[in-house]
Amino acid sequence: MAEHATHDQHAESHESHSTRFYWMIGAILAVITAVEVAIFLVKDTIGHELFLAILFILSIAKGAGVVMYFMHLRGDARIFQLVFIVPFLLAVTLCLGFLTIFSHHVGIAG
Amino acid sequence: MAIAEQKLTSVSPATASSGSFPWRTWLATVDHKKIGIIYIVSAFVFFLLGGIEAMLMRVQLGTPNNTFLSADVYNQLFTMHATTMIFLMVMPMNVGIGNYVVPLMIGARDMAFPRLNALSIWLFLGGGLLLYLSFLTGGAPNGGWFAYAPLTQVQYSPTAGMDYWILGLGLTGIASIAGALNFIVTVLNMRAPGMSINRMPLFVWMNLVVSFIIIFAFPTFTVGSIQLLFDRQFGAAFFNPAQGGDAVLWQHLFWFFGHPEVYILILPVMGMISEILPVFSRKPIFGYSFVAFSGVGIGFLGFIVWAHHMFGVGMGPMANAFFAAASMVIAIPTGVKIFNWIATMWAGDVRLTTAMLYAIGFISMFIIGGISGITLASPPIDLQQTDTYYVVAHLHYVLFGGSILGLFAGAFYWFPKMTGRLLNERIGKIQFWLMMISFNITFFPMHIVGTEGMPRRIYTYEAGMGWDMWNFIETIGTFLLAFSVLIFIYNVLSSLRNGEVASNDPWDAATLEWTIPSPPPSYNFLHIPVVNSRRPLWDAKYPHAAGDDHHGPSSAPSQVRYEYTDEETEGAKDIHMPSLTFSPMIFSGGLTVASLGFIYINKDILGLPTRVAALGFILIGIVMVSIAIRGWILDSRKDSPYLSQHH
Amino acid sequence: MSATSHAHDEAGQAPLVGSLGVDSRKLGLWAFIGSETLFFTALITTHLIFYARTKADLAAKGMLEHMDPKLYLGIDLTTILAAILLASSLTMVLALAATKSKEWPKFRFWLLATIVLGSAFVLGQVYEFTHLYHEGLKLAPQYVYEGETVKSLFGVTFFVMTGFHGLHVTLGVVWLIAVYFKVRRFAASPENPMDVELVGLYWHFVDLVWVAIFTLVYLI
Amino acid sequence: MRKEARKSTIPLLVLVLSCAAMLAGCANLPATTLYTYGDHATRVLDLLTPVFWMAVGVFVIVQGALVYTVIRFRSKQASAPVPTQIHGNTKIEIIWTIAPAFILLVIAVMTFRTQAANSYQPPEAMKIRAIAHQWWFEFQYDDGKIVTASDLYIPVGQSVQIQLEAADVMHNFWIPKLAGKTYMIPGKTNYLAFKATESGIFRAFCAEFCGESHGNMRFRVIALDPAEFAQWKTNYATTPAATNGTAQALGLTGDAARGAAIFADPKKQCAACHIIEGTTAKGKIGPNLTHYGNRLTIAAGVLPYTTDNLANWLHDPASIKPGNLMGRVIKKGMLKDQEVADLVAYLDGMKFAVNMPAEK
Repeated sequence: MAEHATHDQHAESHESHSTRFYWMIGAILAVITAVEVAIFLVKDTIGHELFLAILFILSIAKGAGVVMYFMHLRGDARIFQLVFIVPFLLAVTLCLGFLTIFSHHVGIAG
Repeated sequence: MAIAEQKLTSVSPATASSGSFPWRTWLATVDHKKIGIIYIVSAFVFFLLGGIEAMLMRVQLGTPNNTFLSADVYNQLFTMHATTMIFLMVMPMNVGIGNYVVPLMIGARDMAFPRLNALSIWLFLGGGLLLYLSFLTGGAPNGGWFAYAPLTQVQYSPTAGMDYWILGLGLTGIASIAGALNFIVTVLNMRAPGMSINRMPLFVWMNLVVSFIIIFAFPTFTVGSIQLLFDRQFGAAFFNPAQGGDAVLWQHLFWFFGHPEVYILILPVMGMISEILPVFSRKPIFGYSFVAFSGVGIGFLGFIVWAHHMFGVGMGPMANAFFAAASMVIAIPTGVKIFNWIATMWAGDVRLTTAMLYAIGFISMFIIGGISGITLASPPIDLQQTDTYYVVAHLHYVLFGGSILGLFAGAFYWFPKMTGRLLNERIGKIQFWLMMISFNITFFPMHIVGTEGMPRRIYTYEAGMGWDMWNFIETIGTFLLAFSVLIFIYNVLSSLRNGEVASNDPWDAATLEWTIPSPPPSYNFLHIPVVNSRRPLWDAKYPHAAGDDHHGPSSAPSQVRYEYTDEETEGAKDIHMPSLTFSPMIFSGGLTVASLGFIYINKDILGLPTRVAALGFILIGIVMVSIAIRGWILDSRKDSPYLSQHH
Repeated sequence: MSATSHAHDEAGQAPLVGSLGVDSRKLGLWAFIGSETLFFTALITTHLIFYARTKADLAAKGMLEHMDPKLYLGIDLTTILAAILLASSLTMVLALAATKSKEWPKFRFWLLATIVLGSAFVLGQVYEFTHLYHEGLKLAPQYVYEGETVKSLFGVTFFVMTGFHGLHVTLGVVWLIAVYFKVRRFAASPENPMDVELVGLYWHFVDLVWVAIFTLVYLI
Repeated sequence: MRKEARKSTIPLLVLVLSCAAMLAGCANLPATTLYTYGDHATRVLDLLTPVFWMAVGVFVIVQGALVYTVIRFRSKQASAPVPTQIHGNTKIEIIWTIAPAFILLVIAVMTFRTQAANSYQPPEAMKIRAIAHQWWFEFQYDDGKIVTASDLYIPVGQSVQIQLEAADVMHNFWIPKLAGKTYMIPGKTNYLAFKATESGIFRAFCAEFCGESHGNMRFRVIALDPAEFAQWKTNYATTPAATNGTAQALGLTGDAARGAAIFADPKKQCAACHIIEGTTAKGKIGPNLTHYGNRLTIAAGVLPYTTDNLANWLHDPASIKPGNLMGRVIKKGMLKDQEVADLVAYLDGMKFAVNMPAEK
């Protein structure tokens, strides 16, 4: 049991943040959203590629903020990270795989 | 030992016949063992139904231009045969045995979420009943278990069959996901002290891997079938090319689930084999971590090979090459497993019990199925062999020769633990040989007729193609196969009554489930064992033979006991187990009734009355679900240590 | 939904902490969230595939400029919805922080705020759906934009995807309400922080899905 | 001892029997994939052959090891001592991980070479459009100038590129002796290129489950010498002359001229679904019946072409091909025996001579 107990403490004790910290994260996420909308409004002037690049980076940052701080995945037990990150990678595989397969091509069976 | 027998007389269904059958303790049970047995028995009933469907099909195909079955009935039968065998037989049979055995193997008193476990079994049964209800209400699903679009669109499949299929599998799908979540949490979080991840029995390992595969693979199928349901019920046209949909998208969504599903069917059985071979070779498994990690590897690779079922759809040579290469790579971990199994028997003291024979039969047949799979991974060869009887042969060597022979091995191995009596070995061996021979008579010729150009899923064929003799032989084989199943049923029924009484550990086994009485008491372990090695029971029995086990950080023997004093067993009544509840059953009943209503909500059969009735069914279902949720909350309060006191 | 009982438990012990040193329900919920990730990915991917096709079709006909179905989705309402959901994530995490420090009035305030924001999101989506329906975007393989009919699955994929998200939000609100009442009734229960944490995890996940939909469906 | 000997003969027996079975499978049957007359299928067979022998090798080694292990280490007595507890051997694990990888690498390289050759679409190939319907195949040459069904005529020695489409559900185009399968998918166009190397008549199927009469969806491929093929095309493009001969069907003598009138009669509905060039029949639902007398089969490969079979088909299409569209219109008894005979005479009369090669 002893071996487990030490494990336990490490796993259960994710840092408790102060409410100020959460307000800060919330503010950052709000700013990101505002920037997203802002670049959406000027997307014609900055070019499509740049727009997409910025948008993806911002959304990933926003999603990461929610997962890491609101869902406390950062600093939480490793198993939770594993159980979330593995399907997330599979989801990325699914999305990119499907989009690649369904992009334009000639139908020839190999 | 005395206690074990005493338990037997009080629990065994064979001797409990003196009263009426205790329905309540079964229908409201949250005990993983009872739930496991309900799974096993219902899966076996579905096995018989699926077998009858197979025999009808084989009679039809026994001779050319046969008119025994109509084309439509044949199509319904092959759809339901595959759906039954995959979703209602092999999967739930795996889950059932896992449900019974996994908590015992890890030294737990139940699954992590007993009520959720009960919900799973009743949802599975609800889904199965819904699927079979379709035979009575105007036609079973007839679009194949793969349900390729646009044949399953409502204009090409106007009966309600495919709606039954979608919703029936939807219910079993929820059951599977709930069950898999339960297994994941149980295996990760309910292990006895000292049973670290690398000491878990391989059967537990494979159940863990499979549970992850289930929760990651089922969602795409759920999405696909929801979209198909929207197509059929609300004219959405996801998969209807005539209106801008895409028929190939269904295939991708389906096979992104469908290929991992193949591993969902086979990996738990590989886990069983990995338990049985060492016990009857009286050796540890050879290369434990290689066997475990090859299972993990197969699980991962299973997610990037889905399109090898679709080489012919014209994805282009590059995509085909990628999926071909990935598929071939899977052969490597599969091979690793086979070699390790053979090495486990090497230099062992191989005892050919019936369970062991089945395990060896599994390896032997799985080798054939694995090798025939290699040609299917090569796109050019696949384009000649796919959709022919060659594939039918391949998949049956993997699913019958693999999964089902392995399940028989598991049945003979764990039957004494579950019932307290051993199955008859002599009858078992006769049955084994009959099954092996008739299996090969049935399915081996399919390789040949497939190579000779016989397409799959045809309800009849013309004479003179050179297929007649083989098909006739296959049909005879099917009857022999059915006979061997009958022998098994006889064996089970007679052994339940008169079989040799099983001790705690009839096989001289190694894992924790054999330390407790057969069948185990409701709380399983009087004292939760402390585990110090991979084979806690073996090491307790053979301390001198455990010396070269380098896998325990501590040299202290595991604390497992299999005899208790009377006072200790008296103390068992203080062990708190969750109480009986009907809520899961009512919940799943509600969902089943609502699904039945949903099938007919947009169907133009008999006009308005049907729709009103359908709406009524949905409302009744919702009411039932609400009642169940309320009951569920109250039940969970009763079992909560705090809430039960501060009510 | 999952059963709260645990066969290992004996009264007085920290509930549900097992061999991995984590709470069983939390582990189960994370695994469920993993599963749901793939569920929404499949829905979003379907939408992206068909939208790309619609765009290609329209571009080939030279109609992309004035018939792009994206023109239905003004981003003003969506931005408000995204902000609402984001704010509800913040109030949720504040509610959880309040349970940990046992500040029950604060907790009640923030949880109620979450419930209100969640309900506002659902209502906003109902408004959006009816609005789009009247504009000509329906659950049908075609849409009518300014009197012209276009064959496209945009409406179908959009409504099914956002509809299932909305369903998840709705269930989340129900769960939040249930937790609110449970905590109010059994204020001293040691299970409360975990009950709140669980519904919080689910709630943040639903927000996370909206982060993805907001970018991939509305903005791009 | 004797018991053991018997046990060990069982696998041997199985091996011998399966070899015998394999040999039996090697006969040149109508649809076998092991006798090929097209470059596409031949390349597949050339790939399959070495892969098959490798598979046999692996099978013999692994199955042999299994059987040998079981026999050699069978428990000889009930109280045998506990065997040495071996937990594994990393070196061996690495060997048996890498050894199969090499075999697979060889198979993969061969696979990709064949794949590259088989997916190549020669630009000079003759283009034929194939459209699958529930449950028959339509073939179009020269941008739809020539339309036929159920019989695919191709020239020998010249690459043909089939443009594969489907009108309703998914189908799968398969000529075992000429080329591997390719799906025919509604809303998507696939291409398959192959070359027949010998003249002959070849069996072909729809290989994807496509509904009730999937089992009845077949066709024939007729590979003709190029000159013969050119002649066939010219003849086919010629509008059939009005026929006025007679034909025997089910004991009755039919009159072609009367048959033509019945076919054109709107009340009989033939012309609503079928096209016959040079007549008023312009229906587009069913197969094009121009030069019907040249067909090799009736109802997409279900019955061999004879006047009696044709008469049976016209009497009751639903009983011969369940679910088919014509059966929903033409019910048993709707056409009188004499009308059927007349139709047979009319349809059978529209034919021209083709120097048919042997069935292969």
